[in-house]
Amino acid sequence: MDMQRQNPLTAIMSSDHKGIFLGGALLVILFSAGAFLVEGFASSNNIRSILLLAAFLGLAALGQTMVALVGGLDLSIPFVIGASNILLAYLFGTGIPAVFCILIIAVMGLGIGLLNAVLSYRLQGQALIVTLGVGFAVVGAAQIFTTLGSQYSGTVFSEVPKWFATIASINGKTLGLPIPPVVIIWALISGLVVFATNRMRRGREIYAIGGNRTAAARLRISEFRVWLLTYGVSGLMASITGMLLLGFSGGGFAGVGDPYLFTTVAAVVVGGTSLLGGSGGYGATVIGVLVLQVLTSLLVGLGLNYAAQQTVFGLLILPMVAIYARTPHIRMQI
Amino acid sequence: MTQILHHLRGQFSHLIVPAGLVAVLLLICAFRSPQLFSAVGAAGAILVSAPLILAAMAITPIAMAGRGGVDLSIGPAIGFINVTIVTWLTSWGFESPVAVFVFAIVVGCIWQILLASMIVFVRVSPIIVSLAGFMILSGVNLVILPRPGGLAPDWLSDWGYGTELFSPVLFVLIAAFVLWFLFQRTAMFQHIRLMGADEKTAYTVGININVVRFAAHLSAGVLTGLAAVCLTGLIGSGDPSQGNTLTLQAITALVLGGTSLAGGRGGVVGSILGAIAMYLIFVVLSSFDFGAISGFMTQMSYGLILVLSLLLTLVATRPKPAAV
Amino acid sequence: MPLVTLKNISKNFGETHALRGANLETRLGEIHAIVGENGSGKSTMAKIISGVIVPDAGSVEVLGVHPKNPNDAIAAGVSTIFQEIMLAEDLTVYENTFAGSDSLWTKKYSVAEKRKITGEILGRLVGEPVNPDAIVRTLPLNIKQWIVIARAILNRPKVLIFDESSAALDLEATNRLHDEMRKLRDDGSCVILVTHRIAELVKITDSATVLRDGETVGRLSKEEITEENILKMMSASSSAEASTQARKVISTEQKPVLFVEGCKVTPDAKPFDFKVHAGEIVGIAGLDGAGQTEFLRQLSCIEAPAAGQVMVCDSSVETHELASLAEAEDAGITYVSGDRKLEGIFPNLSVFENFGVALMDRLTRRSGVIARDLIGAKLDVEMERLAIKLGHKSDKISTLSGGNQQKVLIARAFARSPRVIVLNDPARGVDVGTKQDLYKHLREFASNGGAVVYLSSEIEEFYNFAHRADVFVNKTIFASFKEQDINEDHVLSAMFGRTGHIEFDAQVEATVR
Amino acid sequence: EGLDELPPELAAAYEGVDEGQPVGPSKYRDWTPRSGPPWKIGYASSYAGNTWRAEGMTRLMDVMLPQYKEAGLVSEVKVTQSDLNDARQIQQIRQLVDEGVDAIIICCSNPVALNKAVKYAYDKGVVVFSYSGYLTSDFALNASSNYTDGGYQIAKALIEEVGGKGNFLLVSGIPGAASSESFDTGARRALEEFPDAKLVGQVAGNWTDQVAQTEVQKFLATNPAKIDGIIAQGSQETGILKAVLQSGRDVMPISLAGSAGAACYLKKNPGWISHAFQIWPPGDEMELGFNSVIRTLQNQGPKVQSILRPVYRVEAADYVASLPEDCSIDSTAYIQPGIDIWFDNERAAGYFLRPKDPLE
Ligand SMILES: Nc1ncnc2c1ncn2[C@@H]1O[C@H](COP(=O)(O)OP(=O)(O)OP(=O)(O)O)[C@@H](O)[C@H]1O
Ligand SMILES: Nc1ncnc2c1ncn2[C@@H]1O[C@H](COP(=O)(O)OP(=O)(O)OP(=O)(O)O)[C@@H](O)[C@H]1O
Ligand SMILES: [Mg+2]
Ligand SMILES: [Mg+2]
Repeated sequence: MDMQRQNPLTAIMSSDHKGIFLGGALLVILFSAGAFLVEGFASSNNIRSILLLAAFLGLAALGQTMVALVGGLDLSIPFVIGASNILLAYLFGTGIPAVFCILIIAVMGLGIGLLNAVLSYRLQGQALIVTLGVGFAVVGAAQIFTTLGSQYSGTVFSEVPKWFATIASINGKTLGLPIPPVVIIWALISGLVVFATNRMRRGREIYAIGGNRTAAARLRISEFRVWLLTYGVSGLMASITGMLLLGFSGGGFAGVGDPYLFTTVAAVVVGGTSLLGGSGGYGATVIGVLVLQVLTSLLVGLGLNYAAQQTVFGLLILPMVAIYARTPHIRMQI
Repeated sequence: MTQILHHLRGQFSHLIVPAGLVAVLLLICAFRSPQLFSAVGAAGAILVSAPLILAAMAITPIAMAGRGGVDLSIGPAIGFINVTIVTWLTSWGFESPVAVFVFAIVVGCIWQILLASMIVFVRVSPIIVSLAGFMILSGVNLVILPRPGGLAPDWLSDWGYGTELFSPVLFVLIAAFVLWFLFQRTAMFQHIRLMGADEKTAYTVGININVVRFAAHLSAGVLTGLAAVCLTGLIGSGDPSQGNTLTLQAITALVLGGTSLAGGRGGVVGSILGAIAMYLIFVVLSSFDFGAISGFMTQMSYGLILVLSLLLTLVATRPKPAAV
Repeated sequence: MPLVTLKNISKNFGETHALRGANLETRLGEIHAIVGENGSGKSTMAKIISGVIVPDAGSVEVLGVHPKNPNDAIAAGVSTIFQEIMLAEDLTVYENTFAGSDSLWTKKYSVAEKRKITGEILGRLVGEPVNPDAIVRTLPLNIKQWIVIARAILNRPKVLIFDESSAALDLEATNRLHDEMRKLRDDGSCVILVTHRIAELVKITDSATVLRDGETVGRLSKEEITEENILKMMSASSSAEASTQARKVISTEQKPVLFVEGCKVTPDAKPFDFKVHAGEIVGIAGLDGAGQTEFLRQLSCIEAPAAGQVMVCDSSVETHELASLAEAEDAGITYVSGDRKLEGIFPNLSVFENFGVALMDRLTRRSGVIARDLIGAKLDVEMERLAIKLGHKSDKISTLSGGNQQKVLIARAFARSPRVIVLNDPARGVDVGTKQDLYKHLREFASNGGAVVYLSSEIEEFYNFAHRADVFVNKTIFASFKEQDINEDHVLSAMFGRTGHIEFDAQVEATVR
Repeated sequence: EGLDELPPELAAAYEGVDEGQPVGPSKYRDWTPRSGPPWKIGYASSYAGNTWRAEGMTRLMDVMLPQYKEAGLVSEVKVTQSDLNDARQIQQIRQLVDEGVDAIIICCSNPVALNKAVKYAYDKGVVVFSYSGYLTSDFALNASSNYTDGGYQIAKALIEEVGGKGNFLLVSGIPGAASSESFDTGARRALEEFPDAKLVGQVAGNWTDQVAQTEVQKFLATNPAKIDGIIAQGSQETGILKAVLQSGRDVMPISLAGSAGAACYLKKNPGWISHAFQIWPPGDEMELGFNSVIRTLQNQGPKVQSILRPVYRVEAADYVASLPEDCSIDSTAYIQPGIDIWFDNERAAGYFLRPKDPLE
């Protein structure tokens, strides 16, 4: 029963945030290793490209984190990314003002997220497959839409406005700084989300629902609203990612989202958010995203191909999670 | 009597939708694709759907064992056995059926033991272990066989011809069903159910939950091996990435079959029905000609059917009881 | 020859010393109690005997073995009913009853046997037939508790541990449970009992071990087991100043703050009226399934009653209907659940968050940012008042002992400064000292104009506390006693549907005369 | 039999053919379909979603099908798509056979996995023709360019263009697809001939500009070394070019093989590269395959299992001649030699035992 003052190290190791500390430490180690082993690794160009690619993954993984906090997984993310990507390219080609095009797609992404919410709220436990089904339907419909009456088939080319391309291109500059604007946008969104989930009412409600839905209901926390919020954010962020990827590549392609199916989950997990809901957070995911991206860059620099990178990712997840997210022994749960 | 009926309804209510779905799809097939009902058509159906059916069966005991265990690694694990059969095993000169079956099942079991050990001893949650496993194996498979190729032993690649109804594939499936049926009657199976439904209860009533978890994974391992043999027979060669697509398909079949990933509901019969339903969905969709948009149409309809059947599951199974 | 010997046991959870050098000794054919305040280490001790927890230091000998896991203990003949009800909710009653009775690979009983035996044993324990094929999730808490008990006594254990197993049972059921315990004892088993119900202790135990802060402070023989003795030993400070504080007289002329007219708990139940005034404490009693739990939930608008409308009276003039939980909350009605695990705590969140989550709707700044400082201040006040024991406010609530978790939930309800507080057996699993704190707190609350509806499965709780006690029978209020009439005789006979020798007017004027 | 019967100039195109590609005498030298004309043709595609396939589809549906319908040769073309899933493609092939098609065209699949399904089709009297990529089955026919030679020539010309030495990046198509692997095999063969030419990396562009662009961008961003040339499979050079432009590096030579976007850059920057190649112009390849299918159905008797067309090299000026002055780098169109160059009746005649113009 006695409580002694904890020393800072044990305090960190026993706190909820130890994932962030360990992930941060790993990040530093990986980066140092890269700078030491790979020529040009610490060059501003390389750092910029790491940050740029991290921004895309980070934005896509934001929704995945929110959904994981309530114990779900959103498998529609890659498909919404792909659909937004080709539909935006298509809209740019129609002559509608660019800003409207972007708004339309954002609203569509949000709508798909809300649809996911409505469907999976009633089908909890099946959310995984519901979102997968919605994803298939959305990307199929988007491709049919762009294919009909045109020569395109899953890919769409059109003139992407210069200002839009600058946001997400590696040479993009923010207020004269050689940092692509999307990185800054990601940083701002991250800060906002971390603050909101920790300090604001709607954010804490996500954790409450993820922890104990019945108890939350008794406290007038609407589970449905939280579902709408998390899946809605997920759909919106996926569509934003899809649009930014159009700026990055300049041509619409339904498959751009494919790599984000398991990598968003991996980023969430490496960060230390439990997939069962209630613990973790976006701050952790940001670390997870950076770890994955720095590691990718390191592995590419070391000449490892995609296959080997996958394997290393897999091998990395286990010890990371084993260090900071071990399930307590069953004895301790009784 | 009514009590027994009620009991049965409770036990099988999760099968209403998958069974209904299969029935409806069969009916559509009778019009759209009647060849399916010929001996040759059926043989082809069995041949093509066997890997998925077995993969869906394989992940069922793991899902039943609780802790939100969805085996994401099932696809790459099947792929691993497939590529190692055509590269390692044939180069070692083992081509006999016994060697291939033993190899496939042993490798399947070893992989599942590795997963189970991570879950039991390192205490990482199953979904994360299997996600890591997915990534590791999909990379390893590409290292072992960078591109599709290699040849399966002749007797095995002959399976792919698939015109005989009573084919080896059918016997493998029947063997898997029989094994499962026998397994279901053991006390161990009851323990898996109990552990999946409430692990703390299982532990405190004196069941060795670690052994039980290993048993669940081992049964999955055997089925993984059989699925891999059937896949190798189907494509007659090795392919490092074909297995990967089986992961989402198997999970989809599992869920379509009425098993809740949140635990507590479902069984292998549902998974089998789910896998058959998925096969039939593609047969029905392929029977239409959508021309240039064919692939997209298939994708969209498939997604819609998934969502609709899940919504039907909701209607068919009893509404969740009010929380206390 | 002692059956269970614990010597110098220590067990730490992180920096919490749950047990420090505790001892225990029990023999064949006795009912032995472990008593102590919340968090004093009773459950930990029970878990050590059952092999769930291995102590950090000290020696454990149970029936000649040193249990390292539940299996060792069970093999030696130990059965434990844990404080938390261990059930696979999605499986059937018979599967749960026979959980663990088969060996790893071979079955000992056929399904038919299991169902038959389950039907018999539960029929005897519950006192009414239980369908062995029912899914456990659909059953009420008391039946669930009985299933666990049935499982424990199935194999005639030599040592049987009850960790607060009567907490979910009503009076009559508790008596049946006591009969079972005595039978087991007379058959030569040893029953170890953990309970906060002093009356129960005095009634049936043969000896007792008293724990304080993880240390054994004494062993009492049958004659020494008195309420006074136990209380004295349990806590260093004697908090058992039986409060005879004067209570405010309630004027019934006033409009009630909360009332229902023609309320039906279930569609075919007899309608009744219910009201509670400002400053009033109403006790609710009844046997399991008599409808009082549902009524409480309906009163707090978690569910709608089958008939009748819950009405609230604000500022003593306007009355209006309450249609939803939100409206009830807005009208200042707060519900404290009896099922802490299911609808109380957020196990993954800290104590602070568990407390603060209920205040977010009011202690949030216009910007949407939660006012953590204000919440922290409130928590400090409530922790002080309810004597909540914890390390850091940022510790996970799941590391607190059951009783302390319960206190956090009660604190959470008070912090919402409600006008009416509806409590569903809040003292379940709460130690005697804390209970007194709680009563004091509720009394203060009432005398400041709050209204209290308090459901309890222990009649004693109402003595010197409630202004009125309503007794449910058959889904309706069968009798209503004003404070001077509340005693065991009256309430108990009313619970069984007998009018007894006291005159009262059922349902004519169901308030204090 | 087989290769020896081909006219020598056609036989020359088989030089260095992929080892896996079967070039024996065909099983259809004397073969008649189970019925028809008009024939019903199945198209079991493995993938959709890039401009190359779309262009091929357009030629098939909008140009050839009306022609062949008009001529009473074809009643319908049924399309299925398997999303790179072999099991599904096998099911679709079998289903097409069972539904009674007379021939099946397959595009760009795994070379071995479909073999038993092909045998199944053959036994039911259905001919299976793979275009743009081969199948190893003896019962299948293949029609395309010699991609190994294509890879070899394209790589060799590019290396020579930059002086026979330097660092090179290879951008493949879909790993595992037959044509992609054939190309890479040829390209590596060329690289081996230049000891100072170093292959510093290989990425997969999936024959899709956006994928190629992303992959190349990632590669360039993480590889600080100088890249002297990019050896690329066709249908993705526009994406590669965009990646290079975005990276801020000087644009190094990139192999060109048909994409109009990158060709436009050449038009605007004459001298960037001196030549281009055609190995798989999408419409022409489709027409080559379709034409061969009809000839086979007409009992013209293909001599060899694989009809291989030689690689076609064009000088820069000719290559960009058809492009308008105001062309755009964003164009998704293709520059194609046209069927008269690619597979005219005269050339086709050499591959068949009893040749005639199918449309006559
Ligand atoms: N798994 C655990 N992790 C951390 N601390 C624990 C754990 N289990 C118990 N404790 C702590 O050990 C102490 C003793 O707990 P225990 O459950 O034995 O108390 P108890 O006497 O049974 O209390 P109650 O009457 O409330 O049930 C408490 O302070 C509790 O917070
Ligand atoms: N979670 C639940 N799901 C379905 N039915 C329930 C549930 N909880 C309670 N019930 C039903 O409601 C009825 C009353 O249950 P409960 O035991 O809570 O009554 P009670 O009158 O409050 O008894 P107690 O004396 O224990 O408080 C029971 O018949 C039970 O079947
Ligand atoms: Mg306890
Ligand atoms: Mg109750």
